[in-house]
Amino acid sequence: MSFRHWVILLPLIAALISCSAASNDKPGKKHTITIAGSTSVMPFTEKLAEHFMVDHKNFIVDVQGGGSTAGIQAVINNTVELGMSSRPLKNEEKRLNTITICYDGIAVVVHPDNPVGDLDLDRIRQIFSGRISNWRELGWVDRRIDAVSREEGSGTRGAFEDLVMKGNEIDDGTMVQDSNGSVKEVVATDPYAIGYISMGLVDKKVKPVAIAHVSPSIKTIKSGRYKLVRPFLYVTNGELDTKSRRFVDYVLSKEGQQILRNEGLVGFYD
Amino acid sequence: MIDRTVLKEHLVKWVLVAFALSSLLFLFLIFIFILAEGLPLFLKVGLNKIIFGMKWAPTKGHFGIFPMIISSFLVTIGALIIGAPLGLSCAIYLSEYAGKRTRMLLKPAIELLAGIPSVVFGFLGVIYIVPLVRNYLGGSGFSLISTCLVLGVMILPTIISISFDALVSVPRTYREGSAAMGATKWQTIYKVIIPSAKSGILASFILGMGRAIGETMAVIMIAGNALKIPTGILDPLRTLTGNIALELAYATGDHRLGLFSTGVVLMVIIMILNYIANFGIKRKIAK
Amino acid sequence: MRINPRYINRLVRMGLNVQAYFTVGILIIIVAIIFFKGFPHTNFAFIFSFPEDMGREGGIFPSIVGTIQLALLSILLATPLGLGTAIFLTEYTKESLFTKFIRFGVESLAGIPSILYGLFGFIFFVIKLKMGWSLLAGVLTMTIMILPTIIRTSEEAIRAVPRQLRIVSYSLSASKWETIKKVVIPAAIPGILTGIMLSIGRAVGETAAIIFTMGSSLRLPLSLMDSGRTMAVHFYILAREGISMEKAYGTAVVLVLSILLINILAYYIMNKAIARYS
Amino acid sequence: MDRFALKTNRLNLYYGDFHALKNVDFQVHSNAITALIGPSGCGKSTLLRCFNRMNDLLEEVRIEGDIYVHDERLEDIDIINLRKKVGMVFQRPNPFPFTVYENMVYGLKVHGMGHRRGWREIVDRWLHTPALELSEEIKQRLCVARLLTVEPEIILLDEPCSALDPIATMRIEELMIELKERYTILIVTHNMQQAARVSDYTGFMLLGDLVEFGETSQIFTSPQDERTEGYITGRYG
Amino acid sequence: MDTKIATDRLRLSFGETEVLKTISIKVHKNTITGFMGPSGSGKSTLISVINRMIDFENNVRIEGDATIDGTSILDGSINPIELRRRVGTVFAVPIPLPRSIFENVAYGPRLKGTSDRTTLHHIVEDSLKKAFLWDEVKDRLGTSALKLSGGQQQRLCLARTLALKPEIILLDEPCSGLDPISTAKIEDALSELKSEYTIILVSNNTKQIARISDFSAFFYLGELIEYDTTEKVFTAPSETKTEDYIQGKFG
Repeated sequence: MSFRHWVILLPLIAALISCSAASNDKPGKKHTITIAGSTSVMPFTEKLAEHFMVDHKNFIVDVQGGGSTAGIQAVINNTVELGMSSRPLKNEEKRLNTITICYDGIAVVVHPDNPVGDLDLDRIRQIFSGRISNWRELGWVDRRIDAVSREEGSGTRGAFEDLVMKGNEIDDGTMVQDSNGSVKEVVATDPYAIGYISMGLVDKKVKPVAIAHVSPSIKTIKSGRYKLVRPFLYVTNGELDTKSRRFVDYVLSKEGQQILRNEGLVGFYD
Repeated sequence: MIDRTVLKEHLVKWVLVAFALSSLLFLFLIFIFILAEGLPLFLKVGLNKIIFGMKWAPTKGHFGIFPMIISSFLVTIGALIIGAPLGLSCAIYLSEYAGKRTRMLLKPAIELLAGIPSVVFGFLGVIYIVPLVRNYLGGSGFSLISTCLVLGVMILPTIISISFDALVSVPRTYREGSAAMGATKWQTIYKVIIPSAKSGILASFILGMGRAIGETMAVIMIAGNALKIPTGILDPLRTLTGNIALELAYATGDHRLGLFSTGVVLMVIIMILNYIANFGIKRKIAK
Repeated sequence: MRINPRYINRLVRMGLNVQAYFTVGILIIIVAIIFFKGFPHTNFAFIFSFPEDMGREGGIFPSIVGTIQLALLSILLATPLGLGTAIFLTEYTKESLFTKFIRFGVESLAGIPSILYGLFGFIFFVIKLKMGWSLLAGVLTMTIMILPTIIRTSEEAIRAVPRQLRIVSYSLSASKWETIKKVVIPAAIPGILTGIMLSIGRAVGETAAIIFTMGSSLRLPLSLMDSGRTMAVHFYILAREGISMEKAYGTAVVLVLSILLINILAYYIMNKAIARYS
Repeated sequence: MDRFALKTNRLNLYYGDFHALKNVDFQVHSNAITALIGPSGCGKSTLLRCFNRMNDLLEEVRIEGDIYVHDERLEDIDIINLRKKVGMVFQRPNPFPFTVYENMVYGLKVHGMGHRRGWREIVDRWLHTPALELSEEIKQRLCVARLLTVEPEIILLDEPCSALDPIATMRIEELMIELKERYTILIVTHNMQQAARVSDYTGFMLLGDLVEFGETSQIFTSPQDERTEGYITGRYG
Repeated sequence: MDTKIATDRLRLSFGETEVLKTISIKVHKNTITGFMGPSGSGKSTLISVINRMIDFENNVRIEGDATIDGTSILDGSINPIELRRRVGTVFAVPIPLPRSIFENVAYGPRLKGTSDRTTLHHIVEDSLKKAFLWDEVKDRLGTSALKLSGGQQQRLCLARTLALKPEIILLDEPCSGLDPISTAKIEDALSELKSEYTIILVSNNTKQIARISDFSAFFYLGELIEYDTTEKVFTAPSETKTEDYIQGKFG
């Protein structure tokens, strides 16, 4: 094709694409709900959305990550209908409405081969602040502890700092990963690692540690004995519109809560 | 008739000028927007406290990225130590020793290495290199040495192809002249060809450094991303790029500005490297 | 004592041989690992079905579509810009301060790491121009990213067209643009296509810049304003979060295979071109 | 000394499928200038490059037949000694991109003759200018001089004046005549007047054949072959 | 005899080096004029002024004037593209465009806007015949021009130039790489063509100039040493330089 043809064709193609794009923006009677925010909440919302869309064929639920703060910002700017947050709102965000969809435990996890199965909060705090740096001090082999934390700004890290660190700083030598999944992957591959992740993600690849003899489970959270718990929130700007309400209602329904429960989260019907 | 041709020629020329200017415009936009986001924090916190600050806790008002600057340079130099000799040897082999057929096979194979996405390198690094380091050298495996190994391989294609170009562009007459005086092949390479291609080879090293310092995804998968300056090759570390990629998603307010400040520092480093590679060294070749 | 240069020569030759094959060995190992681990999980259904359970089950169809959309649209935008710039630099100016500036721009763009493109795309397209995470923001960012590749390869291809061909065309009373259109560009087409192929490869393999501009939504992008997830991003998320190693390897096979194909095609075109003019 | 410094016997050379030299029997007399002339592409440079095995640098070259250097078979001579003995100057002057000094001592270094007494005195301080800044003629002279440092016996010149203007050409020609006292010289030239001016013996080649070989005066005044005559009278070329 | 091309005290330098030193020459209509001289004498540069191909060189300074039919061709108002339609050029090395034989010859007419297939075919046939090439290629006009032999390629280049229907043909050492038979064919073609065209033949083969040109000019280091009828120049040159050159004493 000659150069001239290209020059003529390109704008045409671009125009065509944008036309089809424009027409796709109002697809028949389909309703699009856009949700963005915490990567901790995202996988569960995606799961919920998948199920929701099976029963509600005329709905499209678009789930994005981005982090709690970005989600809240997006709600304030009205670019999304729902924000997801794994941390409580800050003061300047308080004018937004929140809906607690469930509670999530934070599990401290180690490699399945690690014999250490029980730590108290103080020990965990000392590990992450660098004051305990060898497994020998915890009654295992003489090997450095590979602590894994989340990155600055993450909701999970925020909750962990509030609930565990209590004003102590996480040591600079601690490894940092940017999602629950990647923390889990590191702990699952490194026998000497310790990290904290959303309880819903715990599976056979990692071993949750009991905290002061209390293992993390839905039961112990419900009974209030397991203390590392945070709410998962949906955030809206003002009242919900009807289409989003349909989705939120589904999430809060028995069916939706059962899905969350299957994922290891603590809902309202347990 | 003639006027129309002349007019058309002018029109074409100005359209092309506009196209050519677009690159400058894009560069300008990138500069402006990264600077606009990154500079305010420098003014607010102070250049020293950012560049030489040891503590990075942006939600608590600490924006020091000195450990990351050091870490970025460490991985880059490490990658160069691994990639440069290997890459240069390959380039010499390809340009001087390999037969036509071998070259036809090896050259594209090496260029394919450049095409493999960096996430694939990162992934394979996590699956194979990290456990290897953990089991045989110690530490968590997420470390300076693992990162350097993976980056060293990743910069190979850059080093090989640019050095190769520099080597083959040494005029044939030099080779003939040297051979005609009874020099062996290696003497010719060592005494004539490499000195003649010196600046191109250096440029390849510097561009390889640029690639290593700019690599992101593979690095955050392997480096461990700890905030301290590593004290040994087995310690985890966080690079400038890693800092941005790890935290951008969650950052707001000053935290986000802090990441853009990291971007500004990275951009300045890259610009200096590029400047050396393109304008300091290539000009010498032209001479 | 002087060692016979001939022995040194032989020794060096052997050493270089080993290193060259070692390097190629790395490539072969990488490709082999991906293929051995991934092929069992790659099949027709995997390519043409939608992912379920965040990618733990099902296929990668939306990612494939997203990748193709991203690559094609950015090529469509970058090619005229890049080719035009290359033509301007080679045919319309002598080396001057102005061309130095443009070349500086191109070289600098080429050297900027992708994460900075990500930062820029995020702040400019996503935030300032309010595009949100969208195919459009991804495409525009990618266009700027691949522009230098297209400019440089086109420029090289155009420069490689023998000067005499132009002289002949001028001597037959062709104007500049006629010469470029009828002689220079047809002769340089293989080189230009190679550049396009390499750019497609880059767009397909890019992660850092895409994740912050195009987002990572798993659904099929139907409009320019939709977010999407390219194969590379999907692979990154699957592998990094340990969602499913099987699916990750499967995605890697499709990803690496398509890049291999693109590169081989580029190389094939290039060789055809060389054969044609030598 | 033997009469022929270089000799070929039924020499055939192929570049891939292309038959570049066809059954060439050729002799170069010692301490004389022998010229090879012929239109471009006739194989004269190829023949020249056989004598110091420069064709080895090319791929897909096949050589049949025998070549002798001072009655010694070419295959029996170590390639490095051969090239030391048979020096070559190229069409375009090709000094290395170093200083004149470094160019001059290159051959000495390569052959491990760096300790030879006196070479330091050969090269003086003015030699520290980059060789590429010299004029074309001086560059070509430098290439000749560089060659002489390794003391060759035979010098091959491949169109040494084609890049030079008439005055520089004249000076290089004078240099050649001076050199033939001590060296055997074989020169390839497309300029038959040059061959007529400087050489003692001339060979005329066409399409890979050595058409005619003899004393220069005889070739130019009474050529035996009508193809030679056609070329010399400028009917083509 | 009418003057077709004339230069008046033409001086030309590339940067610091003066390549043409005050050249004044009148080339007559419908003749073959041979330009000879050793390399670096400026003969090729002079013809690149006549077809304005000199425009593509850098750092050129020109003084004096050059005219065709009495009109200056160095004037800013002259369109070099138009000029090159009147002045065709054949270069030393045959450079066919990488396309078919037919398209090579049709390239110029197409640029002029001729697109009718029959007209084009007539022009192509006519031009190839004039270049003595038609019989060899008439059955394979569609094959690539690069497949032709060197001599055929050079005649194709001549035909391509003729297809422009020029008034002047400049040939820059057109036979330097050719075998005797091809050379003879080109020389025959030129002798036929001179009734319709004004031809300038640049060559360092003095014998060729002696054979076919009507006028001969001898250039040396940028100067026009001698210019007269070929017979006069070759039998009774007025300058010793010319005589030395013709006899092969230098160059």
